[in-house]
Amino acid sequence: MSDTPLLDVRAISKRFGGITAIDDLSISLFKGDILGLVGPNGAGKTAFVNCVTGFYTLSGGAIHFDGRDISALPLHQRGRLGLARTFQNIRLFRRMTVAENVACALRDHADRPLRSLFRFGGDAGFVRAARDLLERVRLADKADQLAGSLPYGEARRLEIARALATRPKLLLLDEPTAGMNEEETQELLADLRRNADLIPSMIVIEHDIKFIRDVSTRVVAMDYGRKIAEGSAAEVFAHPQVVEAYLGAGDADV
Amino acid sequence: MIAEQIVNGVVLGSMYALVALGFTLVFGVLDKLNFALSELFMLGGFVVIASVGLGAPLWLAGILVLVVCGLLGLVVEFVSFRKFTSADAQVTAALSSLAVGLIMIDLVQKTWGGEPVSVPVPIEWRRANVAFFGMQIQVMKIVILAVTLVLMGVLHWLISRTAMGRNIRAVAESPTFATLLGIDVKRVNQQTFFIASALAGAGGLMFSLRNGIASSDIGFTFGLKALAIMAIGGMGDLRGAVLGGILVGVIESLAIQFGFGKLGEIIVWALMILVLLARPGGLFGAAHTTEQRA
Amino acid sequence: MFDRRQLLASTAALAVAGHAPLALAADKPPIKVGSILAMTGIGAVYGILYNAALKMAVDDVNAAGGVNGSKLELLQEDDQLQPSQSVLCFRKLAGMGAVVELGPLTGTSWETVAPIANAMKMPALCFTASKAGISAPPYALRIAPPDDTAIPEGVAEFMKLHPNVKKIAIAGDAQEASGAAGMELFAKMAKELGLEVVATASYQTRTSDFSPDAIKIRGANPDAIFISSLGPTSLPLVKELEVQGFDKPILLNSLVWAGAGFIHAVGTAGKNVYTIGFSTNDVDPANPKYNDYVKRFIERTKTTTNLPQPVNVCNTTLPYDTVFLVADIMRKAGIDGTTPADKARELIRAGLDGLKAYQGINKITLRDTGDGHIKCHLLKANAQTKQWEYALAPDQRIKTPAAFKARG
Amino acid sequence: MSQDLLFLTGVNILMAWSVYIILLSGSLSFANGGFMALGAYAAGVLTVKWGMNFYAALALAGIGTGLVGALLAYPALRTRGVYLILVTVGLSFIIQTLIQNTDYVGGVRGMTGMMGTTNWHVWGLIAIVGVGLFWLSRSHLQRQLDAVREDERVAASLGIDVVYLKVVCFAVGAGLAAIAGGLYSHYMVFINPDHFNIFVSIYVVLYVVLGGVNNFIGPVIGASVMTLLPELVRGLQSYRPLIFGVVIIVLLLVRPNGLLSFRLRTLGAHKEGGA
Repeated sequence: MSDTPLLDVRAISKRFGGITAIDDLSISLFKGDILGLVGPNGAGKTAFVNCVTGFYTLSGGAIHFDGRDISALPLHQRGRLGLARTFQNIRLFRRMTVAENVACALRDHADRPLRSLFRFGGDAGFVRAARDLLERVRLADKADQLAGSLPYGEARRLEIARALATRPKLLLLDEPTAGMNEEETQELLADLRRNADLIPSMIVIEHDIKFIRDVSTRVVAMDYGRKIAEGSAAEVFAHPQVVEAYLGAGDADV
Repeated sequence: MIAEQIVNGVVLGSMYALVALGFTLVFGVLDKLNFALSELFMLGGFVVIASVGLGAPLWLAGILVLVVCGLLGLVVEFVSFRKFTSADAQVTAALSSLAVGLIMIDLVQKTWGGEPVSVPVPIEWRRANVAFFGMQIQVMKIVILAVTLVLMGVLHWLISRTAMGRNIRAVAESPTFATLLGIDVKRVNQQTFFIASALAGAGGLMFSLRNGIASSDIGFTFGLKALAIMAIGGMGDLRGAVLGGILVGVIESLAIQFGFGKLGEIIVWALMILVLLARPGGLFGAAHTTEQRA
Repeated sequence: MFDRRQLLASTAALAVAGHAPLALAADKPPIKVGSILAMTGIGAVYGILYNAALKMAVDDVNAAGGVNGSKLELLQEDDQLQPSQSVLCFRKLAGMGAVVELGPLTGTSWETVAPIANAMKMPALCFTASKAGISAPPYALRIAPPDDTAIPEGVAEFMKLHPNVKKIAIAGDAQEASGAAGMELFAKMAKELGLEVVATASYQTRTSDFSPDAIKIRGANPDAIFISSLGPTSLPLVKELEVQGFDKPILLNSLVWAGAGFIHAVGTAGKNVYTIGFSTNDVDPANPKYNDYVKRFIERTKTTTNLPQPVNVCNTTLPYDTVFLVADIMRKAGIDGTTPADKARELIRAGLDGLKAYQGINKITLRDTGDGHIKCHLLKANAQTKQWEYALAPDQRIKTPAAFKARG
Repeated sequence: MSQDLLFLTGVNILMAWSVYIILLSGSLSFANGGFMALGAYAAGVLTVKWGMNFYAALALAGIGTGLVGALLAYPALRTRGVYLILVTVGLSFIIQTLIQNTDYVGGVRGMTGMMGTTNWHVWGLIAIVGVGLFWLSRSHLQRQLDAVREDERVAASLGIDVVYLKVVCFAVGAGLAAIAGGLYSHYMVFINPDHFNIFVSIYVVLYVVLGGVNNFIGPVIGASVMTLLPELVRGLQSYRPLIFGVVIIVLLLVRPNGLLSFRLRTLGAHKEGGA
């Protein structure tokens, strides 16, 4: 069944002028995988997410998703194919309400936005779906607040709910626990577990090694835009190059 | 004839460049368009008329243009930009500065009437010609080019060599970062507005000295062209503003020589659109693609 | 209660008019006359100038007893030279009960308003626009002579003064209706006179740099230049030609002469400059009425406007004449302040319909097209006095009227 | 209020909405004066020269200009922010100059003979467009447009076809501006390219910014206030331009988000999804 990977990243590279952000990186991920992506700051982890989701165009290589070459697809088509993400620095639609943030991401009429003008039955379906998702991330009571007014932890949960509203096949979380204390991190972990039915596969970028150990089925370590280790969490964190990369970067998280 | 047109284009271009430099300085620092610069350009000529009318010699009038326009630039900064700091306020600030420009036009028209006014520069100065490889070139054009080059040199020195210039560059790079470095962003904004407005005024000064008249309606379209030139050269890029100005000046002059004068405004705007489509960051600017902001 | 300012104004007017009929019936309501001029913005100089003439005419009419016992009341609206505003003002004045409307200033505005005047059955008289072929009788008439008679008459005198001109250059504001139309007329004249057009330069109202045009023209080495553009737009070109050492005669179309800006700012570049027009500040021995007007108008503008002095009277005689013309028609038709506006408008239209000529300060002949004709002459700029003067002595001027079809 | 003032106010409201519709997808257009000119001329040519029915001509002018708008939008929308503003300013100039050099429609001389618009047409259209915009404001589409305006890259990553929405908005806005232009030309009888100079485009944007960009009532308020204001202060004679400028500056300072700055929510608090 699962001999074709859900995501197959084939020797991609990304350069900005003279700077190489990603260099000949190959990663594959199967349905059901939860991949932890670790590495020091500037290792190219976020660049990788940007390449996969279409925020960056590739300088080389190819990305296949769900059996299709998506290397040249624009952002929104990748979104429709089932890729969804969150951002390292949370990017909500701050002047829209919490409910609207989720509702705008809901699929509608096979993605023909103008059709929604001709729906005369009202918004009940959207309201129900949005409410359901907000309940899942414990934000239902804030549905009518402006998203910009949410505190950090709730904003993060809303961003995840918004990503889930697109019914993704693969969810990419870019440092979901950044800036959170231990308790909030645990809550987030619980949220993700509780909603596992909506998250078939996931890639998580994290500095919090404990978090990575807890969620991932597999871990990839990156440095200087390259993959330096891959395997189980235990294997990767014991890998000498990984240890060196972290120590070399002086990262306190290790 | 064609060589003469090219020389003229360079001189015209240098005046475009002065205003475009003003726009690009403000844009570099604030990411906003200061439409009032168009009218400060227009005011340049009238400040000369007013100061000579009050008995000032021409050299003093020239300095007064820089000072008065610079100070008015501070007023514009206070009225139209101080309060509108966020990125969303781009249009609000631009329209507000446009309204300040409308008021300037109206005040000039109230004072001098709507028609062109003679600028008191001796006709012998304006008429002096030199022959040069068969071309006939006015000394005034050479002077304008020289003064413009000096002003650009001073600007370059200010930006690249002085503490003020370092601060301006830092704020242009990132206001947040500049604040962290302890730079007084408000002060830098004021300095930028003063310099930009003085440059626009200087452009108007040159323009009125060369034409021998100042008119209240010349600023708007000239200023818009300078904006297009800024985009052609690359927004926030000083070198681009100068080269873009000269490029447009030469193209416009040659277009008239070859009988395309009827196209008028189309030339510069079509050029700008083509450049932006081919190179969204302008001819000389860094390629601002959407990716870096992703 | 008697308004003190009104009293002063009428006393002054009485003193000027020189006789004091006491039939000023304060009990009859005034007749409302509308005017649309640009009083703010770029056209304000013209608006203020013509408004002064209109007011002087209304004061004079009222001082002489008004019209059938009613005073004239001038309702003034500012259109800022914008055609849509002109229409707005036009209908607004109609709504305020004006029985006739004077203005607007430009051909573009006049062309916009003229059809509406007919649709609304509202007599309208324009006294400035120069573009040919845009009046719309019977309601919309133009008192001013348009370029299709003025330019041939002016060019004829120009050629008399400069018979050696063989090659000409034509320049003009090609993006403005009157300027473009004038350029075409100049080209037509050149063809008729067998002149060779060696260069054509089209610029725009807001052209930044006239050097390229001047270089091009100089390079073609013409014997003279004909320039057609609105008001002072040609000024930078004329100045640039001087700077480049071009020393040949320059003929401008009639639009330039009316404005204060050109003659006051032209400076030494004016020594080769001619334009086309029908009145100057010169004393005309044959026309004492004209001399009286010039003297009074210049005095009046000194105190009531901030126009640069000396004011050139130019065609301000036209708005003045227009008011008297309308007053005459109303007098004959028996209109006074009590006549319903609709009826008064119809009567004025009927009066205009029968009008073939009017002798005011100027002799105005009406043409089939609904345009006026006044014999135009070549004028020369005098940079020292900042006034336009006739280029040819009275006996040298060409008297034969241009080929046009008068009414009737 | 006079007929004409009512008419001009109405046309300005339609024009303000044409900018507002484009702004819904986050693009600011300074080309709407140009689109207005295209519509005014197209409708004029259709009725005067081709003898077409007024309504058909209006519709055709609107659709045609909408298509032109869509064609222009694809390249124009490659740029954004200030660059897009300048590109649309350029389009305005280019359209005006092209008309000036097109002899078929009279060039700089202008074109005349268009008749038939009444205030009923204008205000009827305002009613129709207003209902449409109200309907839109409660729709899923509005929500997606809001998302695009907030952060178009993120919106795209959620599967929203940003380019498509932007082009559609640009086309619809251009089409509405064209219909407003058609109404204008058939009311004014005579038009020339100068009726549609760059200031028209700039003032229309000003109406929207002053009125408020976040709801469809704002542009109505902005257009009405700015059209009526010069009339209200007519008594102040030559101080009108000064007052106009000062009012703009003060309004922007006091209400930087417009006179009506509220945003209509697409999911109301009163609905079951609320609490």
